[in-house]
Amino acid sequence: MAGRIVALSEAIAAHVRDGDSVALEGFTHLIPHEAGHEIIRQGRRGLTLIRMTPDVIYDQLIGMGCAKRLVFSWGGNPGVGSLHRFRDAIENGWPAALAIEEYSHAAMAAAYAAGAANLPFATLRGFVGTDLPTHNSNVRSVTCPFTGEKLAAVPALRPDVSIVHAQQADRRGNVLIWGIVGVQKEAVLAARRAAIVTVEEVVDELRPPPQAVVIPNWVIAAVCPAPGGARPSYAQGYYPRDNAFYGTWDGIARDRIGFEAWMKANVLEKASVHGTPAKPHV
Amino acid sequence: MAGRIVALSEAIAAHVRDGDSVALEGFTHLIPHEAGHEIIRQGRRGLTLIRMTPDVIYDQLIGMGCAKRLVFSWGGNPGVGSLHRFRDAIENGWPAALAIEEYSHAAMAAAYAAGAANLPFATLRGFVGTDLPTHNSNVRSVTCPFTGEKLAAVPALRPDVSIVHAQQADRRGNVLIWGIVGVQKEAVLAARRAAIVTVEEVVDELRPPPQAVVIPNWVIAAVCPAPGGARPSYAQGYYPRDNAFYGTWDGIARDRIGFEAWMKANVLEKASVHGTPAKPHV
Amino acid sequence: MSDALAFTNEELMAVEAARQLKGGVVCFVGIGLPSTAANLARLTHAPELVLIYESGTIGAKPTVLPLSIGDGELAETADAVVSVPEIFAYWLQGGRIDVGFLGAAQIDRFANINTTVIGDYDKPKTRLPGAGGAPEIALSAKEVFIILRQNKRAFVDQLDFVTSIGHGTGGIDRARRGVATKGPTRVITDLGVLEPHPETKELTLTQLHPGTTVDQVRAATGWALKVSDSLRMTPAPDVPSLEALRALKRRTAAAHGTASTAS
Amino acid sequence: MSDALAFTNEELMAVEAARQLKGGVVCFVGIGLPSTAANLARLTHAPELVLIYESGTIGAKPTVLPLSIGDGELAETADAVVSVPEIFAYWLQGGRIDVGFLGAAQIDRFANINTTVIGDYDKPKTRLPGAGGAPEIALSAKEVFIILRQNKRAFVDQLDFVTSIGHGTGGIDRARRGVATKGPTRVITDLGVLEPHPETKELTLTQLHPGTTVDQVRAATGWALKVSDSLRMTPAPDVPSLEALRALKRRTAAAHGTASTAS
Repeated sequence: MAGRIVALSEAIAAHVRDGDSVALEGFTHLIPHEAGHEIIRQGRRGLTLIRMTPDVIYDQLIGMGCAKRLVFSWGGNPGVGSLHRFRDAIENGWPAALAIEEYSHAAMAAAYAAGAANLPFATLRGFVGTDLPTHNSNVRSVTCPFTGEKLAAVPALRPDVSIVHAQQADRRGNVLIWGIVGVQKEAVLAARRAAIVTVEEVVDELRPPPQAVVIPNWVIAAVCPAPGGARPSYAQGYYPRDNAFYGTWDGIARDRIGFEAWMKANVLEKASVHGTPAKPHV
Repeated sequence: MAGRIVALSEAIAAHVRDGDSVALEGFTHLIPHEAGHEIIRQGRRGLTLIRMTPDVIYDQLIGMGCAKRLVFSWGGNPGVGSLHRFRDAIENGWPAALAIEEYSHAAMAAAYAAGAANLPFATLRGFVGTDLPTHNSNVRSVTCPFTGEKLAAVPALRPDVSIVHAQQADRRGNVLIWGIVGVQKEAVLAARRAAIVTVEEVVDELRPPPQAVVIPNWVIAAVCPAPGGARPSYAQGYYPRDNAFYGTWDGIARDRIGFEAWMKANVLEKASVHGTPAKPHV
Repeated sequence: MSDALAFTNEELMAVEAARQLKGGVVCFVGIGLPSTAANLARLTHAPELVLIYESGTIGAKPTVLPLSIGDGELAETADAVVSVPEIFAYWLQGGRIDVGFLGAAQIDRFANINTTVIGDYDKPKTRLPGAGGAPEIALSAKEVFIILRQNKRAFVDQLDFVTSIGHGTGGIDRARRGVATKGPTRVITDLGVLEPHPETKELTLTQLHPGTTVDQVRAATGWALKVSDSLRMTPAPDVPSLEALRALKRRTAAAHGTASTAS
Repeated sequence: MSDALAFTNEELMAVEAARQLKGGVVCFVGIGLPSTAANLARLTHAPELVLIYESGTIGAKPTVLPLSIGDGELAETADAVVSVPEIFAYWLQGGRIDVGFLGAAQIDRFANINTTVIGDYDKPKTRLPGAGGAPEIALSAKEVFIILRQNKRAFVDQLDFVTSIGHGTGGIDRARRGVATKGPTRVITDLGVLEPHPETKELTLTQLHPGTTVDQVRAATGWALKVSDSLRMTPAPDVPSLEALRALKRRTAAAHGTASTAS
């Protein structure tokens, strides 16, 4: 079963359940948009969404009512400004109240690494003088048993399901990521129940370029072909970031009715097809 | 100064002082033998030697009286058996008493990573049921502030000087390692005062092969050309492991007089020359 | 103001910020104004400047300004690309960053920063993006430069939320909390430059941009701004820097198919 | 013993150990006897076996036996190569190892292991190499196989030093210490196979190699060895396995220019 190549719709149906904690990772690069759209299409509810940098795809998931909780460290439309659906949920509870659990990047990155390493917590020099711990009881401290120094501690991140996008898989489901590799390997390894990887293409043989990450098939529950599956984010070696769309999104998301119409036309009414997934924007 | 390309003899003279803690790392692959020989030739004394897998080069350093303390997790002649000079020092105090501070691989690897990350300690699930903590007061515990679980803690490794061998540097002193990368990056970054890297060759441009490690010049104090500098260990892409020598070493090191004669002929009386270092064995 | 090459205060801010980054310095760069200034420095007087972005790119040398912290060109031009956990653990927390270069939504007189929320945290007036890398950049970089436009909404008497510590409550507060790094040493704005007083750590106007008055700066500050006895005038941008900045912005706009929003 | 293809007990030990490794299992492999058995399994009935060496090679597929834990061929044939800190943190401690395969210098009736010292720690009679990866393999692998030659110097009533825990003091001791994994489930020797009793966890002879008697095994054990009521006879090695083992050893000797000391 490990690393099995299946349709994205099947993988989401099999692994993502209402009420799950789900991490979709990808640091600007390789953001798994198509997987997020499939979660929306399948109508998941009550998710705890985890992501260092919730941006457009999380704005869409939140605006479509999939989430009850967001765990994050920076939420915005990079290079543009606010996420209007995220703000509407936090500021006005629309379409549903959204609880937040807020960290810094350093803490979330360390928490994913701790999750991958099966440790219950991560230690960092962090959070000194900030108000974050006042609003997040999961920012605690630990004392060094050698120096007596007090350091910050956060719980390990262990999402029920982690989803990332990669450039390639081979036919056995081994996965290859290159360019900015972000926190994807850690997210995959931190998954408690299943890791799903969407890929630009399935190839006969992986030929890792410099500084690439290879993830063996046996830690992956499902590999799903999804060419273009990171758009409007980018896939190094495949297509560039659609910068214009991030600006356009600002206008679409500003208004609840316009947002819903766009989602209906561009996500809900496009079925994901194995191998030829819908492109939600052009 | 960072990443400056200098002769190995200069680098050792400038950075390694009597009484220092020094880590020579390289996990079977890329063991910095030539740098160890230069430390022997320069007659350093009272060193705390740190290394996960002390093998032939540490047998030589210990047998020549450079060390007063050894921090390690596995000491042997891989595929052959015991290190006779190491055992003679521990069992008989020859040529000098050798204190030992003993860990497991998992603990030392985590301790290097903690050192690289400027944390005072590393946390791991380790040491349950072993007698190691009885003999090493630096194996302690830390309690998870979320789950209450007790985990093992060890102090971060912060050698005064770390020395590794790599395949290549570019003319600016950026370093490239490929094949088994071991704990070298962590050792370099954990160094408190200086990192020294010996290299097979200096090239115009680094072209990292898959899964290589690149270390930028500005975290390295000195880069020293030392072709063949890992022998009898190997350098992937340059030369294979001299397996026969490891067997031969067993005979050489078994006897104090034979050992001293070999070291005199093959190390002490060969000067390291910038660019054309002595080959201690053929 | 010289008419040889007219410039805006926005441009002056970028050039002045770039000027403070010397060759060989290792700079952890935030997106937006910090990235503009850092790349300008690299493209002019400081080619050896090492730029690190939190996306894991070490020694990035982009020819156009990145729109996001993880643009492809950062990886393509970097000396090394590492994971996000590694960049924060080994490189930032590891103590390898000379200058952390931050932007801010709000700043107070002790250079503490808010990028989290305007109004109440649980019932926000405006929800901002949040912390990102800033809280630990503020702690682990050897010193911190801050760049932001100066006005009363940004320069406030009281932060709604402290996202990243500057000098805390001033004086030795930072050290008292066990933080060994210097913290903010310089705040560069479109009106001038503020530096912490050596003892009180209160931000003091030490440099005024040409064409700006002290009263203008005071009017753009939400507290009773102290002004240095030895107030300097910011030199006008040199022509090569100004030309390099404009060329960089032109290249950026052309590459991204949009007016750069990242500056 | 069949004369069709004569074999040594040493060979039988390797074949029997290999037999226990099923296809698709993820095995963290120690050098020496474990590596021989694991590679034999991979080259015969279990091509999907995933071999992980502590040097950071994941999915290594060597054609000859490595002499060291970090031979170049391990990296060249691996699906992925990672750092040593990563292999221990993300892969072993991360709980991804099905079988940890260990050797030992001394073992006791509860399958605790000594690879550190014979005699007193501070005044050793014989100093052994030490822990290496074993203490945490013993904790984090889902189960542990141990392979070693059986004699009274190795199978002792009382270990001089516990390097890696097996079943501790027996019974539920392992669980009582907060360890959730199974621990040693099988000890394969040149005389037979021992398995922990389901309740007491004391090692019990459950399988006897052909040509060996229970008395011989008892004489090679430093405690009063319990023998299973349903003692089985180890099947003779099948011809393909034996031929594969001999070919592997021939290739290894030829490649390393020396008789393999790694088995």
